[in-house]
Amino acid sequence: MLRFTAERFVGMIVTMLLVSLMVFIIMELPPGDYADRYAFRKYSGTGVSVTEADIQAIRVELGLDKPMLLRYFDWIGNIVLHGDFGQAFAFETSVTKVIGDKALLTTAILFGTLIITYLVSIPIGIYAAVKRASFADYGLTTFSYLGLALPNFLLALILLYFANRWFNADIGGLFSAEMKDAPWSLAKAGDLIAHLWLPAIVLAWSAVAYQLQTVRATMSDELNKLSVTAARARGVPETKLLIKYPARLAINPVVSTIGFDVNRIFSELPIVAVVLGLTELGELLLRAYLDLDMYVAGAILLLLTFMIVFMNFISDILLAWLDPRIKLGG
Amino acid sequence: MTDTAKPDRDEAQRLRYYSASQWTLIWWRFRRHRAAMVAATILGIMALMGVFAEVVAPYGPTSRNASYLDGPPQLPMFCDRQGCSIRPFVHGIKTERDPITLRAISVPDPETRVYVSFLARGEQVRLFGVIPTDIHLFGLDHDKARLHLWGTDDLGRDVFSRTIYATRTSLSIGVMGVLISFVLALIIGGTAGYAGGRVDGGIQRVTEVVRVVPIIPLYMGLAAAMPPEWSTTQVYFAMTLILGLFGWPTLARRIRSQLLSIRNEDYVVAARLAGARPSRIIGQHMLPSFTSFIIVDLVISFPYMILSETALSFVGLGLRPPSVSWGVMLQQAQSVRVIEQTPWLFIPAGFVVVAVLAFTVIGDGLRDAADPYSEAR
Amino acid sequence: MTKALLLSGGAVLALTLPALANCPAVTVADLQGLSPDYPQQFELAEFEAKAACDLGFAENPEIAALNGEILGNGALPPVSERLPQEPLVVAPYAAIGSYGGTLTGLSRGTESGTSDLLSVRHVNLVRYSDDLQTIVPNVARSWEWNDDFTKLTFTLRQGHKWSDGAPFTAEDVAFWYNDVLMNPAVIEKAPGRWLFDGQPATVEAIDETTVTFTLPVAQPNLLNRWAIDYGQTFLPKHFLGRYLDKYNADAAALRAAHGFADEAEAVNFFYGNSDWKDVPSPLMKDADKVAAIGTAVMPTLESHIVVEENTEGRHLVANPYFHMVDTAGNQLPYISEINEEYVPEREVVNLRIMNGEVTWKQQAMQLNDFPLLKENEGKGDYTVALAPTLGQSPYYSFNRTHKDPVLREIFSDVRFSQALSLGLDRNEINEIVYLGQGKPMQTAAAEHVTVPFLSAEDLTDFTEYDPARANALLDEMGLARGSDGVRRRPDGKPLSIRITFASQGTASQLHELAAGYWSDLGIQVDVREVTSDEYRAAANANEVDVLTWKNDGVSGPNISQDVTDALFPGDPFNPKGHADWATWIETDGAEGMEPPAYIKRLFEVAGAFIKHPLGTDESNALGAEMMKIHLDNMIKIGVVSEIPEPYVYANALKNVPALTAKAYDYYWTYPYRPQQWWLEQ
Amino acid sequence: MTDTLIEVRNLSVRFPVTTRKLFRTEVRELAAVDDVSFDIKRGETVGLVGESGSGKTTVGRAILRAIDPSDGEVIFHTHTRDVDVAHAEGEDLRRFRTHMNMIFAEGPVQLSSMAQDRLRLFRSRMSLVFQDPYSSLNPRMTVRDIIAEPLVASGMMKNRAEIDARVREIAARCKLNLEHLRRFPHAFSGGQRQRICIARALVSRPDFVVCDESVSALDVSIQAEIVNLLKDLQDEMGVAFLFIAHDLSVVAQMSHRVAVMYVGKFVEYAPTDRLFFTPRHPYTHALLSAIPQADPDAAFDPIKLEGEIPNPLDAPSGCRFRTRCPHARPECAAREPDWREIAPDHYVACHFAEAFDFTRAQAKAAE
Repeated sequence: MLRFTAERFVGMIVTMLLVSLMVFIIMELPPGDYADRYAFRKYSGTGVSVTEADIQAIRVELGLDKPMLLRYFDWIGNIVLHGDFGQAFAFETSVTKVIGDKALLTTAILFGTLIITYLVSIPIGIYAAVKRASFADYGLTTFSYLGLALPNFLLALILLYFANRWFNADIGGLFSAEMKDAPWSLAKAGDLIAHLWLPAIVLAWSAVAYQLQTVRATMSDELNKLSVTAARARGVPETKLLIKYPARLAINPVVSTIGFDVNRIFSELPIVAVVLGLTELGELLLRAYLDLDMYVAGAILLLLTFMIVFMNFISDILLAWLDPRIKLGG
Repeated sequence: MTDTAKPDRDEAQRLRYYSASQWTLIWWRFRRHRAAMVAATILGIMALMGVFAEVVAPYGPTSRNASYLDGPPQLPMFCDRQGCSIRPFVHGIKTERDPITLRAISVPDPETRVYVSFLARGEQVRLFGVIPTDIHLFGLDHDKARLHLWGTDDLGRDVFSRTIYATRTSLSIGVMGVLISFVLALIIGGTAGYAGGRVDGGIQRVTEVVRVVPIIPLYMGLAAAMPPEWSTTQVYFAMTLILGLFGWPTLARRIRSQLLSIRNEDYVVAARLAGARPSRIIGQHMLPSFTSFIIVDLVISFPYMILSETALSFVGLGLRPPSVSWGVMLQQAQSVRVIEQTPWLFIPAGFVVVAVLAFTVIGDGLRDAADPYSEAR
Repeated sequence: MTKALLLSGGAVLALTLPALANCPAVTVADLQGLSPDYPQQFELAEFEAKAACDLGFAENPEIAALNGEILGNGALPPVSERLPQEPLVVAPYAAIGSYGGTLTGLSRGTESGTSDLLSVRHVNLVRYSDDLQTIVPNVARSWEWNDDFTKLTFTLRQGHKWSDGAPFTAEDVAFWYNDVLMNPAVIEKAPGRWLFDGQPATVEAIDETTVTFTLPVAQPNLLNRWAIDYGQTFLPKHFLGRYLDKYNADAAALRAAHGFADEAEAVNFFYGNSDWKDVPSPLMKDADKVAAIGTAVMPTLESHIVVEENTEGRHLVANPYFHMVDTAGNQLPYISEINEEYVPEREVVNLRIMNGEVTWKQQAMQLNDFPLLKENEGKGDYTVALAPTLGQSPYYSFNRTHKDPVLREIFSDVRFSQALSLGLDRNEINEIVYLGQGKPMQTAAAEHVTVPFLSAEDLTDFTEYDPARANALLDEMGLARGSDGVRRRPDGKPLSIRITFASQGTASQLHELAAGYWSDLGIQVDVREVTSDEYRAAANANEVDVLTWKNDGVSGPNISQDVTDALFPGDPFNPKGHADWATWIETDGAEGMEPPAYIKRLFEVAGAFIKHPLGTDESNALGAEMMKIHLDNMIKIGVVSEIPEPYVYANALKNVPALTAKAYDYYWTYPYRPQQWWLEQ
Repeated sequence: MTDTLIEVRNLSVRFPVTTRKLFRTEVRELAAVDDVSFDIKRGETVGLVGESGSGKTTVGRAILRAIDPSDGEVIFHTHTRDVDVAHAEGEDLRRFRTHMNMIFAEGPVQLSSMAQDRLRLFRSRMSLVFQDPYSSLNPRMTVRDIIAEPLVASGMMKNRAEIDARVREIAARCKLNLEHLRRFPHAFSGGQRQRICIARALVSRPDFVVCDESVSALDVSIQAEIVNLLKDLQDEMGVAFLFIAHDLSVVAQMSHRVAVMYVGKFVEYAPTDRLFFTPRHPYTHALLSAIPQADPDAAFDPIKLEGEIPNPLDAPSGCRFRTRCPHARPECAAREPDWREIAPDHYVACHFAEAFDFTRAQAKAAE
């Protein structure tokens, strides 16, 4: 088990390094750089006319004039050695500061979403499998199909509207005004949860849809197995029967797709965040792209990816622990 | 009579079955999947509407009706207070502005009737961009009046017509994106699956890396990299390329694993032992046996392409007006004002949902039908 | 324009008489027969003299608590010691307010859409009154010009204090100019807007309350701009000066202790790069450093001071040393706190307004949201009203220095602009884009509502929708249509133009409509939306076919001293294109592109225009000539003018007058004295 | 019947097996076939039996070069007996003239070291019939195309009419309905499919066919049919078979000689009668004892082998069978027994082969 864990860990590190290279290349793709934007920001309204030389000077000042490969090694070197993600140009501070709290909030959204996803999809998936071909089953299938098909930004907009108009829900942030600047406390955490449900539901819907289908399919397969039929024949009570084998096994594919779920959630997060007016990493990422604030974009992309890779790692370990056969295959 | 006829028919059917090729068998099995058939029909209609957009849509995607702004859908009717008619008609419309809220309000004028006609003459268009015609599927009798089945937007543009044109754009982007990622996947997955060994290991690692990065943030980065001076056509192709460029990993993995398993199938070994060259083995044996699976995968990857396009356009990183796609239309509809006052602008969302659902259901149907030999044993 | 009078300090002292009656709490609505020297406000002595009373002072009961939130502030002295000896007495619009409450406002982001709330707390030496005509004292008690407008003397308020209680003196004004703006060690390039004919002024602190600006050239209109400028012409010398070697022998040690590499970095940390106030505060830049230094932001004279800032928003509390009182002697502001939240999403902004969660919102409100907001007024307990905008008129200006010589030739032909102007159905545009609320009109480089030398009648040429005449003009230019209906350029290529625009400047619907109209004239039009930054970059790089933005910065006070809008290339933030012409003129023909005669004349006239006080005959004659050059040559095609826009305030917010203008040109709410707004609890 | 067709000399097939350790990967070799030598005569059937995992299939595939042997050689003795050149016409003739020396020349050919492109042309002289008649037929091709594949794939024939003629001929010989040629495999039952496989294997008139468990997946009645068909075809066409099976009774029916394999090694090789009546190896004896006898009176007393078949990676020292051998002695562990001819044509690998007499009198009755 230890060896397996260590192996997976090394694999994770290698993946992360390759990802960082790709992320950096993407950061480099947009034409122009922050120096142009910075020049406007710096001199806007000052009556100073900006020349190409000024912009070049800014470029030198920001270190954007160095060759790309050098900047990559600087960038990744600083991240690995000093935990320094570089400069957030638009905020005139370090990326770490800009990202700081938002990473926590993003994680909160992520886990909120995952919890909703599993709390809903596992029991309902099992239920649908047990009541196969029933009215409830078809209803649930339709519901999950809808989750797949409804673009989540639309869902976000609609939920936002109705939550706001009907329930008077607080929107456009993850904290209410009085809690925003307060230090972390139980009340603040409660406040966060009160604000978290909307994005979490939006993000969870499609995740639930996928997982529901997975659980239902695996569960159906397991239910068809001889062991279950035999146990039923022995007169084992139905609930006990379900929990003993099939339900446990049906959770395996769910565990194995945690990384995939995280990936999908992060994928959808920026758009949902924009619609809901959340100020977390996804929304910041979009803004960073538009501002060409590339170190912010890079750091966020890297962070999101890291979380995905890490969750993959966790899911591998969890799976190996749940089902020792996996290890041999791995 | 019946006694003898029946076995004959069974026999004929059996013979037909025996000499049916894989595609025929897939089709037969697929046909049994009723939901998938319905979905395929809907999708087919959608695709046809897109292909023949110029004729199906009564008006051009940017042509306006200045006297009907933010106008609600007009339902053709057969009866009104003046009595009934065999031909469907709509009432004339007067648009006024509320003096306090300044909202434009369209008031039907029950005194005037305008009749709907089919294959009506209307705007001059070029079908497929070449064939000139002024025939449209339907329209109004009256020259000046316009029929807005699904209402109009804030510029007085016909939502129905725009949706039809948007269908063309969005579906074609999906198709192009899927094709590009398919070609990439085929090359990459094919190389990995056929070469195996170290090449395979390297490619697997790269695939893993691409797969692990959240895709829409990645798309966003690439979309942000599009030079602002690009024309709408360039943006269109760039979008398909972007969607295609990162859609391949899942497909490539599938192709690779399919290839790896097929490579060791007995009949492939048999062909090799019969002296077949690699080209023949791939072309004659491996490709045909995994095309059906690949088609399933392609169909399944469509929804993601479509949703990605809509999402990117929605945040303003994808297509932009005056291009008209589902995403562009929804982006323009993305407001509380629209939800409250002109909800019909969300009709394209229905298309997105239906298209994605249809692709998913067809994918499910195809997945069941794709291996027609699984049952034959 | 009113010219300021200097109040005699002696007169004030002479009027101080003992044991008089309580002062009448006059309001703008009921002045009780008092007539202030400047509209709606008094100097303390003036008020006490006119009302024959002795004004006692009161303070916000929460002020000690609020002061406690200001990092680095000590215990508060009594209110009378915090106020200047000569506080500004403000007549509230409708009623004496009560203290407390939080004003919630929304901005798009740290540096975006924040002017609205910046203007709420803004102060400067002088101010425009809400008649948008009269310049009135604010931080400065009075001012005086010499005869040829080369020397301006301000008198400050005795005993005026910064928000940390340190005295505010003439030295702080001189410090701002001499030691920051004109100090290359701090700001590499002196900002052109504070140079006069390229020369710096001489700023001298004569005594504690007297500061003089000696200008290299006559600046008769300097105060007009001063009254609306976002830039504050003073900086806390006691605070920033301690980092400069010039004022502090131990500056190097202090800089090292506070973690600044040099003087520039230290000043920049608190001040930013320019007078542009809306830069990330130290709290954003480095909260750890702030904690170490013990001061969150530099002291201010404004009504509220930032005490907290993060990426979600800002929090401000009332400045306990603010220099204004109401006519009952209550120290302003009434409102204790301001919450500025960053909400970039327009829909969320609308929803929050409709939910009644927003106290004040004006900037970036769009006319086409008005019906929605109006319909929900009752539910959200707010009022949405329309105010006239100044400088919201959209324009198109074809690039007459286009890199493509053929297009340059076509765009330089005035008939082209005339034809395209005739091709616009302005009534339809007005109806569709502006809810029928604007007026179809041409546009010139000035706002006809606020300058005396331009009237609506001057702006009617080529505004009718006449495609036939438009086509005739284009035909006459020799731009014949090809078989596909598209006109051909002289070199045989199809005539194709692209409208590149940012929706911050102009509405996308406008361009989609324009593209349609112009396509009907046989011109291939491609519309491309970009971000504001991209638009500016492209326009500054001379890479656009047609410049299109709203015509802001053209109201009287702006052009009185700065005619960049009438000239080219504008400024980097608001490009007017045709940079090559400016280069030619600046280099005396050595570089750039020689402009046509009318442009040369325009530069001449503009140069002369700013030398005369606005409203004088000479000024009017020159102004009219500038406008004529613009209009005759149709440098810009105007579309619709006098477009109103909505603004929103919670019904609990009191003393808000009907806005006479909703315009950046008058710095948003600055003329409407937000310090005397109050919240009904 | 006397001339040798295939000569297998010291054939070994080893697969690398990688075990991943934390920081290094260990590569070990698994010898699936270890130093095997035997020969097959022209027109003869050699049966190859052994438990699953013993390496039978690997031997068959290595001879055909479906798997490349690690060591040893496989020599194919060609001769011009059924040269078809006389009947070849036109293009076919021209096409193959260049390769004629190689394909039709008489004399030994080193199969084991033949280059791939030459090997490809040589493929028509040998073929393989698989165990599973389902997976070995491409479901997407018609029966006609499947049978024709060896002709087309190797480029042996190009003319469609000729191909059709040859396919029809072989189909008829395999008792396939000519109507069925248009159909797809899914139209057929297992037995019919196996006929198709056999037709495919024989269409190019090979000298040598490996039947790898070719009947074990079929019902018993159909097994008999197929075995008879194979016998008939052998008589008609003079083809030699390597008949791999784990079912001794089928092997007995089919084979002229039988080889027994255990963990990658041949333990015994003898003419069928000798092997069945007088086996010399304890393993052969144990296998034979497990065959139910037709004589109901005969005592049925199968020898139960203890333990499991060893993993070739950790094959026991000395004699590999010693761990399960009821007669094992200390020297079995010390030294590996030689592969020797203890009687004419009777080869065995056991130290004590001469000492054992497992003669099965009762088996005679069965024959």
